[in-house]
Amino acid sequence: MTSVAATAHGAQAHHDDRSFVRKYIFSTDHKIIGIQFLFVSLFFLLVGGLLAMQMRWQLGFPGKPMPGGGVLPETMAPGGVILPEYYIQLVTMHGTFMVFFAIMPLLVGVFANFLIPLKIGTHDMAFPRINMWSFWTFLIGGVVMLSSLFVPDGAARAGWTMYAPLSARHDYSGASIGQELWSVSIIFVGLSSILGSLNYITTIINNRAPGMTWFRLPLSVWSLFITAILGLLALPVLSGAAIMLLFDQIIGTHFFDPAAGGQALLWQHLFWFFGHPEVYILILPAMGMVSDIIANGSRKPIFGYHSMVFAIVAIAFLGWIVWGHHMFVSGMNPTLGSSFMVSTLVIAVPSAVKTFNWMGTMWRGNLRFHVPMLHAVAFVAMFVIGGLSGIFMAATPVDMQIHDTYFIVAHLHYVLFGGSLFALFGAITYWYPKMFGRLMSEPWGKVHFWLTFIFYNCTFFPMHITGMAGEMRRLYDPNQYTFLQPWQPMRVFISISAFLLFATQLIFFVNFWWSLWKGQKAPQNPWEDNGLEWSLPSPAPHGNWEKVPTVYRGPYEFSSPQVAEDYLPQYKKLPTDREPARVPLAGH
Amino acid sequence: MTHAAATVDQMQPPYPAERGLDVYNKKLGMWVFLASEVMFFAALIGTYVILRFGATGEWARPGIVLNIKITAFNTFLLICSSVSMVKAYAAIQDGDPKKMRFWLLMTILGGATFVGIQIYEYVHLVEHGFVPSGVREGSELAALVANGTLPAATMGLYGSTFFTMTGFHGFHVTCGVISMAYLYFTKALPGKYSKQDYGGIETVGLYWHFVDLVWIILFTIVYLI
Amino acid sequence: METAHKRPNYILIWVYLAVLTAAELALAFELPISRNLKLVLLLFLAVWKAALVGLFFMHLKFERWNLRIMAIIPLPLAVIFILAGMSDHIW
Amino acid sequence: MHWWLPLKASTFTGPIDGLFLAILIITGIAFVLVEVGLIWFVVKYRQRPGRKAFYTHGNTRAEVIWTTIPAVTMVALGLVSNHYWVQIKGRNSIPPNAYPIGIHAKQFEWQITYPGADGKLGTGDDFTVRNQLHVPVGRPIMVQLSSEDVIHSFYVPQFRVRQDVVPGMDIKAWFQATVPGTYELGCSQLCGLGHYRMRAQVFVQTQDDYDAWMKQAAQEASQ
Repeated sequence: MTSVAATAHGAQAHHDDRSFVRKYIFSTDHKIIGIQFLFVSLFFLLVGGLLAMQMRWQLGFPGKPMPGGGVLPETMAPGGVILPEYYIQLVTMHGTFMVFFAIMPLLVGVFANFLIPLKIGTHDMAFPRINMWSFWTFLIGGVVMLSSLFVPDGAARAGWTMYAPLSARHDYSGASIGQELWSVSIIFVGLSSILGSLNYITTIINNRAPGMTWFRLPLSVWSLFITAILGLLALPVLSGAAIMLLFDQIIGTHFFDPAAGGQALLWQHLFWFFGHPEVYILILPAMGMVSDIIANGSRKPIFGYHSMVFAIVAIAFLGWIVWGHHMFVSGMNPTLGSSFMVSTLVIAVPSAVKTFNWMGTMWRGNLRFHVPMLHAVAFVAMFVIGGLSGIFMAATPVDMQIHDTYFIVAHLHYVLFGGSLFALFGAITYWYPKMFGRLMSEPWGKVHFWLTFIFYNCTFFPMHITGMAGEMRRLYDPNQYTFLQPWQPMRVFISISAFLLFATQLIFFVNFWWSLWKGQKAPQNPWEDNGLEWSLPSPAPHGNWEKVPTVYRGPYEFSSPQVAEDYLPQYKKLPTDREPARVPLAGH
Repeated sequence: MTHAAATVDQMQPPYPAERGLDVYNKKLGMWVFLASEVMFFAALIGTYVILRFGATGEWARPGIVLNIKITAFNTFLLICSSVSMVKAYAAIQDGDPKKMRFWLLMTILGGATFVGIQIYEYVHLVEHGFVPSGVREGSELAALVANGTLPAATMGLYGSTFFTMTGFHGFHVTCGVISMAYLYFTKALPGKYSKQDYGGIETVGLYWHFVDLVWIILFTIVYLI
Repeated sequence: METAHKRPNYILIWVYLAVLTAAELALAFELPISRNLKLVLLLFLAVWKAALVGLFFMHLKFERWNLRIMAIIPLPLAVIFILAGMSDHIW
Repeated sequence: MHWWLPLKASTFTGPIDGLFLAILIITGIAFVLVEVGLIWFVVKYRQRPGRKAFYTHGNTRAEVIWTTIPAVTMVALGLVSNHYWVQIKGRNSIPPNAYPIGIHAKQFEWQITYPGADGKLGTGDDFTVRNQLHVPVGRPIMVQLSSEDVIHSFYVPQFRVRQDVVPGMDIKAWFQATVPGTYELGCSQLCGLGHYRMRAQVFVQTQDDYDAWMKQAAQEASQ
């Protein structure tokens, strides 16, 4: 312990003598790794958005040259007019970037890394070097995926779900290197997530501060813990599947090629066995962070803390037995469809419990509408739409009509954009001071919020309607179908809203960058919150605490009658509080 | 906590919050990692089971394509190396680093021999015409397919699943051998393990036994069934 | 670092594993029994061997229950996956 | 432009549209409840100086209520849905007297095989037509779906019928058209760069018209 102790208090007291490279590039500090994830995945978010804008151009104005499209090569968009083969690359890469390189790393890579040690009260992750590798493998995966956009015959083009055998055989898809790079990249993503998850799990189990019992953990930590378990067990399945897909592509195996005895549905089983837990990986951390923000904004303890925890656990458990609902019309055994339908409908229950508990938290509160709170309330409002529209497709007969239509696109964007991304905007604004020592601009944050809220709904809500009318997904030009031609004005409306939505996000990016240098200096506890991270100066120093704080109570003691002010930090010792028992760790 | 002092950046709380899992970080981390490894092999083995179960034709009977004798020996070898690993662990628990080094070295040798034999097996199989895409045209095995000893319809799947599963197992064995050799030279030889601090041996041992465990399953379902 | 439990006889486990492997080989290639019975018996032997390795070599038998749970959690998931994938073919 | 689900042109439209409406009502109630509640709370409990929030950690009874109601509703919904699912897609759902039509999907067209005069597939008088699906009205049709290359999906929005066409699998689906007219059959599973133009015309005809068309088409096909 001696050598450790020597550096542990180096944080605040004396200056940090690590070199620039060790400090900011090959850093093992969980906060720096979190911030590295933040910058990289915000970049990929922008890439994913740009791809979506091109898709929307084609859907809104088919056959017209795209402004600025002239820079694209002849094989993609001659004269700026998008070709069908480029369009399906856009579809594929938009989904891939957003799911694997934007939302997932933003939620897990950024906030699991940044928040877990700060919120449970420890100096760093259990395995800091493995944590560093988790970032670098992710970056390799991202660079590989990005490079696939620039190979001669283009990026992968079988949808982000990579349904075989379209993805498995190059003569079917028409792309070769792009498809292979996709598989390679996904293997790296899987590795990165596994390394990250095992770190988060070990850290949360073993390294909590004194007094930080399981049921004093903030819900954000609970949700990140459960998410880590999902990631730990789901990502290896994806990696295994991607490896087999890669083998089909390059060494001639036949796992997914029915022409040589393989099974096309096997890929779907593997993919969705990973993919449904993945859906919860993409929403649970958002739910957790929103719980923290709503309790703070309402100045009230979270309503039904224990049932919130059990709801997270229930969602995670049920998340493993619902994957077949992506395959109701795939030719899967229909009896299996029945059981998947029931488990899928049941998973709505814990989601409903969470929603009502958030409302219960706001009920009789004293609501402060700072920017994170606005996003959190919007999260609840939008997540409800995404959750409820999920019930339509859970009912198997209705799914017959809306499967693979824009109804699904609307649903998943209501959950991933309306849910996860709103939560992320809120969370970034909320913990920005602890990351960078400055506050983001409040007025611009509000402008960004309201414009996003409006244009987001204008973009995605109409998709429910065209989806009901039967507009299929991933169509290069829906006007091929007579029954879809009358909907063209709606597509134009959606496209224009989408452009405005994208433009609005630039406000966020500018605010983010501007505040890095010019933002108002943040006090130690700008939101008057209870978490352990707010006991540190902003930005949090290397090594966090010289001596980890002791925890005396749960994280949501707002408006407690015990104190005059309306918050009571976990680390604040009242005269009535007793020191937690010190339990020596056996076997050390 | 002594073994936690490996890197300067690795800082632990002075005492734990409550009894976590009552195991030190490395060991817990290894178990968590093994859980994800179970899922990885579940994907590969599950694929094999589902493909074989759903195959339209008969599957090749065991013992025709694959050399059972040499693999049975290899299985035995891996079991032996598991025992030698656990002997090394027991030795250091008793505070006998010399004995620990001996058993660790035996384990490394056993593992390396396993990999060597597997490479030999692969070379042989490919010479006979068994490749990941099935059976090579004009090879010895192609003749067996032609005369009906081997089913033509499922040989492609047989090759795909066989090479993927055993290949990834072999990759895991190789990783194990490398990490054990690394620990042998950087920790065991300089005498860094003691009765009080043997976390590295126990952790790498867990990994090694897991690899052995996977092979036990693979040997049965790939070679014998 | 101390182990509270009594140390198992590792050599005995090794003998068990070797004998069970021999039994598997004999079962697979020598015994004239139906294929389905063979399948069940071979799987049983494999699980037995795997359990021996897990319980004694990885000393799961002597760990706290919550570490055992961590080791067991992935197994039902794997079984669910395989059964669902197989059920496609008994349609 | 039809601002709802598409025209009802098969027997599946009744249960599917009914179920859709039922779910819309259930989710609509939940939606209004939550959104109105949120807005109300946002306005009523907005921060005012000198006020402290009500200090509570929850209410077990309220939580039991709002766990039980969704649970019961969801299970009931599951049972009702399953009842129709079994009729539409279940193992034994295809009526024994269904008229067989073979549909072979390939990048990027539908090859539709008609059973000819004897009403049976796999006999000598079968004939194949590209991208034109003719079906008699008021009679259960069984489509036998197969694929040449990748996964396609058989989708006629007005019939509310959708079934993926998976290579290596012989999948049977059925429907019964109720309204004569012309519809479109689309591929709804990404199948490659020509996915968007993989469409076929669907003609629902009276039995007489259908028989007449088949006679003529069979003749053309044999030439």
